[in-house]
Amino acid sequence: IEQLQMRDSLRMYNALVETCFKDCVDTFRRKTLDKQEESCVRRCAEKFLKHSMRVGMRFAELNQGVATPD
Amino acid sequence: IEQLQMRDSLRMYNALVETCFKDCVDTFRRKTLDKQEESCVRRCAEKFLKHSMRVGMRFAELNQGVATPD
Amino acid sequence: IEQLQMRDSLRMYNALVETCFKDCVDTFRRKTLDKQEESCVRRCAEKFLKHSMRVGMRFAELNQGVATPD
Amino acid sequence: MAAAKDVRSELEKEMMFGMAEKEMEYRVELFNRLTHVCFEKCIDKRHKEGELNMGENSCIDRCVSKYWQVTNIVGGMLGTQQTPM
Amino acid sequence: MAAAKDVRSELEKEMMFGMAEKEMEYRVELFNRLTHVCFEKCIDKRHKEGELNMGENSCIDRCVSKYWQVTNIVGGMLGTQQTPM
Amino acid sequence: MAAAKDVRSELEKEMMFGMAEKEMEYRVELFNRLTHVCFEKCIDKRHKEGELNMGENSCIDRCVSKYWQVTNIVGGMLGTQQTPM
Repeated sequence: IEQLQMRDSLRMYNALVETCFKDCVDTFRRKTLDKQEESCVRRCAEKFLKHSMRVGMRFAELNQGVATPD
Repeated sequence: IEQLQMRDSLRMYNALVETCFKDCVDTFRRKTLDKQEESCVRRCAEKFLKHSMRVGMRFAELNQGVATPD
Repeated sequence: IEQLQMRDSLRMYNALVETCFKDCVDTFRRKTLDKQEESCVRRCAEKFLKHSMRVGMRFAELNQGVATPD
Repeated sequence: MAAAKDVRSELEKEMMFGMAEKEMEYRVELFNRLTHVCFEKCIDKRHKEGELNMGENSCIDRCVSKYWQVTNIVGGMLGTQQTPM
Repeated sequence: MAAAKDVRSELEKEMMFGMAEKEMEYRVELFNRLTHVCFEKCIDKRHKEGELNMGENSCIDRCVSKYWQVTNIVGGMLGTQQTPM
Repeated sequence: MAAAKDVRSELEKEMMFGMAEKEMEYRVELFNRLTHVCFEKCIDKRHKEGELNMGENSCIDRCVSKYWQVTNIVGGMLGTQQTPM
């Protein structure tokens, strides 16, 4: 199970990189990120982490059968 | 091999849920599915299962080299 | 690690087939590929292999910390 | 006799462990797909800020809840008695 | 002598078993991708009915058949003698 | 004493081997995703030729380089000291 969690976190890392790369990088005229792309990546990664923590919390609640109003 | 099949069926289940969720749910103003979304999900799941059975049959025929006219 | 590489090459094969099928085949009026679809698939597969070799080379350089000018 | 029983219970333990592992793998995959889908459905791709705004937060909650319902509906259709978890 | 031979055949068995497992995994993945792609290419996303109509059914058959051909073409280009299965 | 030490070093070896395997799996997955994304971003989907043209080749190089940078930025944010590889 520990191995699964580790594999999971590595996969999450890969998924985060792919998602933020796709969302933020679209031009290939230079081989380094420009300022705008870099800050987009940082904000995207931040949001991805917060998002996945929130999903994790809601998911855990549902797993435990906690009912919440609409 | 049994383990593979079991893993496969769990993956299929996950794939079905993802596909039908994507096709049928697009608004997030409420936290429960409305009637229309729910019946879309049911029809989608039914079709997905029939589809994947049909794919499985055709796939098995090709594996066994059964030739069929166009 | 050998097993991983083998699994990797099988996965690559599957990814190649899926990519080139998606890019080249869009009509289903017949059950065999027409000439145009077939040559599209061949060119696509060639490009995919060359592409993935190039990615592999660049990736290896970055792994070894080889700096290259822009 | 005792030995045979031991072997059987060993096997059972292994099978149950194997099933628990599959179950775990299934949950992990479910969580990953859910995370991915709700990110796509709820988060503005331009990423103008590093914070989730209120609209995004409530969209996430509803997205998880609806996804959960879909797993239950599909689970019911496949004739599994248990809830998907 | 006999022992060394035994070890070798044990190893061979294991390797063949390992390859059979990979082969199996490959087929499973092929089937999953094929199912996914043909669902996308053939099935109307609005899901107005729970049945596949005639057009969808024949689209599925042709989609599987064409996908199969693509695996054969690619297999040939990669210089594998065997058919992909 | 010596035996306990042996067991410990055995365990350590196994753990390191396990981690090396995960690391390897991670690299393989990274490579696969990278290959897929850059193919999508750089290669013309009409596939009129079997060769990569100059524009595609330099796009690939830059795509790999930028993807690499993104893994480094994210790695830094997650507080891992090492480079992603």
